[in-house]
Amino acid sequence: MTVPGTERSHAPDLSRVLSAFSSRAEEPPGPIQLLTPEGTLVHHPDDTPGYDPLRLRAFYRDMVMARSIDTEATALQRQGELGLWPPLAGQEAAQIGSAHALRADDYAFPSYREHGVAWCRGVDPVDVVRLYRGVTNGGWDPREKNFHLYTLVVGSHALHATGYAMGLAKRGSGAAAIAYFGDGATSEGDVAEAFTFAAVHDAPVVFFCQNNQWAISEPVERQLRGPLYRRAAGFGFPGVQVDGNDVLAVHAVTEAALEHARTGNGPFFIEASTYRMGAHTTSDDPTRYRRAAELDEWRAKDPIDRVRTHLAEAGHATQEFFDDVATEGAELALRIRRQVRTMPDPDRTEVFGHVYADGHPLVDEERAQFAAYQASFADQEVK
Amino acid sequence: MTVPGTERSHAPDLSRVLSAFSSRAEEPPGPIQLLTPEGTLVHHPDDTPGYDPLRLRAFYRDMVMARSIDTEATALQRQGELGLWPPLAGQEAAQIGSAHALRADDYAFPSYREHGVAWCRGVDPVDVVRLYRGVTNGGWDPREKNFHLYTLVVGSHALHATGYAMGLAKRGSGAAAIAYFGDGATSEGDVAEAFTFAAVHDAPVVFFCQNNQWAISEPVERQLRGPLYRRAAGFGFPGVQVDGNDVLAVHAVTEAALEHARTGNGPFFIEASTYRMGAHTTSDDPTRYRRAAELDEWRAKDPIDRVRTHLAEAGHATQEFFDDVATEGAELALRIRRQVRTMPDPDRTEVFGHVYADGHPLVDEERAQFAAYQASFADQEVK
Amino acid sequence: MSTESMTLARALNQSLRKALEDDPQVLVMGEDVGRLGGVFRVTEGLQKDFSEERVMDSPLAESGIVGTAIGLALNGYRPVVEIQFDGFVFPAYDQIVTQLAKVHARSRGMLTMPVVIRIPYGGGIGAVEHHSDSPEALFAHVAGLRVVSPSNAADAYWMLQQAIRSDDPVIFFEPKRRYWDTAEVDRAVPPVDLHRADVVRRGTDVTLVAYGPMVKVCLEAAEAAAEEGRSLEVIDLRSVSPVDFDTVQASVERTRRLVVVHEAPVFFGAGAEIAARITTRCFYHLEAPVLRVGGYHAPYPPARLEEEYLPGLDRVLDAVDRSLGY
Amino acid sequence: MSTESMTLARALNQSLRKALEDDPQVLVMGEDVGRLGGVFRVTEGLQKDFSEERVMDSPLAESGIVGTAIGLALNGYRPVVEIQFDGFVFPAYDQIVTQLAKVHARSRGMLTMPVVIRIPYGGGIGAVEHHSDSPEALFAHVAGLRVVSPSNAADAYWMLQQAIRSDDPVIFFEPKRRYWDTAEVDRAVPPVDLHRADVVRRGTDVTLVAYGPMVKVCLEAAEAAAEEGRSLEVIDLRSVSPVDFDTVQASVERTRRLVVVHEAPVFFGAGAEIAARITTRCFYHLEAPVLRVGGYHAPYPPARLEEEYLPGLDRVLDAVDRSLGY
Ligand SMILES: Cc1ncc(C[n+]2csc(CCOP(=O)(O)OP(=O)(O)O)c2C)c(N)n1
Ligand SMILES: Cc1ncc(C[n+]2csc(CCOP(=O)(O)OP(=O)(O)O)c2C)c(N)n1
Ligand SMILES: [Mg+2]
Ligand SMILES: [Mg+2]
Repeated sequence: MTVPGTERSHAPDLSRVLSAFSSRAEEPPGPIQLLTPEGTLVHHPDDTPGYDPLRLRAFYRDMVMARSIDTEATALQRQGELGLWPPLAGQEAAQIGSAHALRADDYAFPSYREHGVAWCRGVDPVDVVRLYRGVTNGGWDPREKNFHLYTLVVGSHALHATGYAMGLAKRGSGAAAIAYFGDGATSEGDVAEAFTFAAVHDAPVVFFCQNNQWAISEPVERQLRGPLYRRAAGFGFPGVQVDGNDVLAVHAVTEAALEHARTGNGPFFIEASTYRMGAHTTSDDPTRYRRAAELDEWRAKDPIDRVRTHLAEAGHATQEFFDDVATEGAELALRIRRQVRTMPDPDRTEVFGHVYADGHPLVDEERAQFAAYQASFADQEVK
Repeated sequence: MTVPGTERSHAPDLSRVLSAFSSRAEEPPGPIQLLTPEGTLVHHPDDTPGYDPLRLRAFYRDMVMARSIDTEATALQRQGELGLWPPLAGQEAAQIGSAHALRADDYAFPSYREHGVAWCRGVDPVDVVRLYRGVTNGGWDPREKNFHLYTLVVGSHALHATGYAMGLAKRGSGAAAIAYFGDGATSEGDVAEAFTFAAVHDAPVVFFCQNNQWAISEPVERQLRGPLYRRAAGFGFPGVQVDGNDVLAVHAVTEAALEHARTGNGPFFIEASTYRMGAHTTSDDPTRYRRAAELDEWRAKDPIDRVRTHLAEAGHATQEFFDDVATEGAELALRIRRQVRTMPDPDRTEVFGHVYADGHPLVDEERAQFAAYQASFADQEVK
Repeated sequence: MSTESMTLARALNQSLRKALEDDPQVLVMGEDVGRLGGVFRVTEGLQKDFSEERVMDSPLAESGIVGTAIGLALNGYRPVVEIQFDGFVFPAYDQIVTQLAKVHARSRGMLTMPVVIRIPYGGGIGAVEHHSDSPEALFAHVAGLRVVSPSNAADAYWMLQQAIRSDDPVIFFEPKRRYWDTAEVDRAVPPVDLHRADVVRRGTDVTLVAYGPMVKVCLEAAEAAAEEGRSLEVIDLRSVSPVDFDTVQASVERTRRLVVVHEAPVFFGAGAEIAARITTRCFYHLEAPVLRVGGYHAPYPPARLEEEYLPGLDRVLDAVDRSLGY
Repeated sequence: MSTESMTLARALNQSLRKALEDDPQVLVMGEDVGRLGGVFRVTEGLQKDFSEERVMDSPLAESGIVGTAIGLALNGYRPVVEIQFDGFVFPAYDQIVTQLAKVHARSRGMLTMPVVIRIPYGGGIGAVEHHSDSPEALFAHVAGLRVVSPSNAADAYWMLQQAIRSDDPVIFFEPKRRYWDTAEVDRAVPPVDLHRADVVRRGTDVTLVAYGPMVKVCLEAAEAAAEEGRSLEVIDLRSVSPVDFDTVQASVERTRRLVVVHEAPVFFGAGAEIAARITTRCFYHLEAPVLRVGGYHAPYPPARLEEEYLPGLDRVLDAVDRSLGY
């Protein structure tokens, strides 16, 4: 498993990327892009050799792994092994690119679809799948991974990230927090309040919005008017729009944003334009509300394909490499499948297990009653 | 009592004011101003004769009335006749200027300090004072005045105004709603959600923020970063900053904003820069948190003085007029005082009076128990 | 012929359709209620037939949804709001508790708030966190609100009609795991009062009181008990605020024993209020304390544990045994 | 000499000061808690002595305040949050109920949430709307939260210490109309458990249970009853979640009569839970149903009516009479 994020990239110079943002006119020509859908590099022509091939291959590998996890989990749900699965397909560049920009001491707050980020933070996909199997509401140790539990109440963790970042600044840690949320989430008051708290406290937090064009059945036009990235300026901090299917651009922008935050400049907002290629969750049927043509359009911008093309055409990777990654993905899928199928149900008393940290008479009483009640059946069975 | 708002002003041409907004560069020189603190007209030199003297005198009269209500209510609170009073002193231009821009069929949603707007909407000040005496939580018929009840939970009525405006648009009424709130309120998630709903629905609503520099003891820097009026752009609709102590500018800007909304262009945000000259409420002691020098600075920008100077210097009003207005203000104060002092307490059963519109067995039961309980004392007294 | 067999979800759909037809002021609003027809398809087809003006996909902001519904109600509309799941009503809690519930009282009756807030609630469908809660007690404590929950398709149809016609705000809890249960709905039968309890099974030994999803469980328990020669009376409360205590009292005066069943946690739940009040009303009749069967004082557990957590037939019968043991 | 006479508000101030001194992770945050010292001056002087980093004036956004407190707690801090008035906690309700209360359970104990939310609550000070509510039941129903309320300065001092030291979230309700009441505070006496009830007056005829502002009313009622030869026992519950039922039960087993008193509306209030559970525990002891005295099912009325609305000595004694009438 690749756990990157601790070394710095050999990407285009940060300051140059940042100045590219700040010199942008009111109406920018479009999202920041470094790699076109066709797999050719754009911008920063003097930045050759561009990204280190090692890093490029790491991006590619992790994107393939993320898709592999996603495909497998979707299949497991269809087979009744999971209660639900929210697929990330299409958002691999946004997640892998941004997660690679994180350092080990940065802390990430995911929403519920950040399986790719989880992977990069070293969370075992089986633990993510465990959650959607209904075995636990958590799944991993957030402190160990510096990756918080998934948050299902849309937008509420933007405030947790902000508070966490306020704490980072208080203790002068030099680290940053990042909050992942969707386009729909930007309508929730909590996200706006997070912007306010972050701005007023100069909190080192990056708000990373994956604008995947849809909030379940509602297109982004039902959530807001005007370019989303401009929201940040209204709260007094910078915001940029990046091609969310371009892992290079996402990575560069996120690295710059994190550096901005870590060095005491306060929050930063990133709108990564991307697309949810699958259903909202396995319970959803997107054919009810969106056109097939739209999906086709975005398929042409697949985030994995363009890296592969670039790697191949630039001679940064061999067929063997691609084969190895494919095999690794298949093996991972197999392991997930095996482990999920044999995953035991939680112990019944887990219900009472962690309601409080300190002792609690009511929980104790109910636990005892529950045990006695269960025991009464055991008696009956014995009889 | 003056109940304006039904005729159109003879103010500088709306379109010219609007274009003044839209041509403003990213960093405007400062808030929009038409009348300086010294009482001289600025901008639009070709707009002579500027505002109709009749209208100017109406502004002046209503501002004096508002201050008179405020001074009297503050005194009544000190004498124990009221439980509380939130003074408006200093914000007369923001309130009277904006309220004069409203038509009778526009609907206003005040927060808790809009006594000047209430006055312009034809609400008897005694009814406003009644609320702060603790006689009622309402005080007037909102539908009759198209002026909603005061809302004390900061920011929540921004959503009511937006919903109301959505309804106006639905029935094609051609009217607009206006929501009044403070600088502090802009931190509440509800206000951000109101911006989102208004923008997405193109709702004819004007958000009128009186930035009086303080939210109780917190200066505006504790609430936000950067110019407040820019918040609107982040939500996809126009926002401007106006000198909130300049009744002419406030009026012109509000009229333009309302027209913008009424004609199907969606919401508009106005930041009126003004100052709360008194305490937050009569329970507050501002000397604990703000410098006297700041107050002095703003005293020099008194919204009433500058209109008076202008009226006098332009020959638009005689001493007799000023004397009449002063007398009218004093008479109004006297009437308020008299009516408040003789104001009866509400009937005890009022507690149960209007919990539900339709019948309700629990309320009926408790009302009956209450009556029986009260009667038992009567019995005892008889014995 | 007005009687038709339909699922509870479809009964709600038909009821909304009828309301939209009958009264042009009725609006439907919420997340994904438009083209998608809601995640449970309760609003299916309504936007197509009644326009985007009347069936509105709202931005993803619950406080905004309820707050704008209040504004629309002030402007003469009768909004029917959908909250997507029980656990997502809390961002709107402030608007509901401090605003919606109080407008009528604050205005001394001058303003009414004919707003219905539909909330699919409860567990039993194997859902993820925040998708299985039963927060009705948190609304019943708040004066100014009405809180109801149908248990079957016929009540769903009629109670929603009545809720929409009420001039008070109604929190309308829909038992999501019963959405697909079918019953006969007679659309011509004049409704009984929204807040009346219904004795859905006569019995003599113990009274069971439930509402929403637990009515079915209690009926099954009564059936099972009958086989052992025990006669349980089952009352479908239908309304959690106000509560029809008269109907419960009349039953308990006969059976002398009462068990209250709900999915929500027992502690500070509806069972407490019913126990307290019925004990006062029937003090000399009760042979046993009012017993309560409900959720534990714990967050709703992950799906693989919900069967242990949720009150089922066995736990109800266990309480009946305990009641009869006094 | 550690005993000092002080007001309840000052006891809280001293307790916060002590906590800030003892533990560098303790933070104080809320609206106007800095230079102003809070609208009730409970945080007076703290920012000056402990810096703006540790005593923070928050933006006017309650969800934001609690949400960032959660984030700070995740980062190792122990935030003590002030909500300015009872009626303004609702914008934060979602963060409290769906997030704060559940972090420990969701993380299977890996994360703790040592957050205290201080809320001045209750009426009796002639305030305007939303400034006199008693919403404790709305928190007690929620698993994962602890809910307490001191009635006097000594408890205020110690209970706040304990709440801050707890690794669980504590909703700390401060009886605002008792802020200016004075009592002896012994800062050296080791505290009794945060969740233990306290028998504050011994008696034999009827037990009165109250907490927060109503304890004083009950003590006065007991005094008045004593003059008529009636002996009332008064229990200061101190904790609304969990409830120390053992102490109440022991008392009721002796007196055989119980009256519960609180300001919050009776319907679905704390009295319901206490009545239900004590009736079960003391079924064969009770000579009368547990009676409840509290607020009506109505929004808190305007100030000029609050005396009629609030439970006072007479209404408590009336309930005592009714209890003894059984
Ligand atoms: C507060 C809240 N309201 C509603 C929901 C139900 N819900 C889950 S995901 C979702 C759409 C989210 O859209 P977006 O923020 O764009 O994220 P995406 O799913 O597209 O990644 C909704 C409405 C929720 N989880 N939380
Ligand atoms: C939701 C909510 N939180 C807190 C309060 C307490 N409070 C009343 S006014 C106020 C400050 C408001 O400041 P601002 O919005 O600037 O309006 P201003 O009073 O300056 O006119 C606060 C914190 C409240 N009324 N509502
Ligand atoms: Mg989305
Ligand atoms: Mg202000």
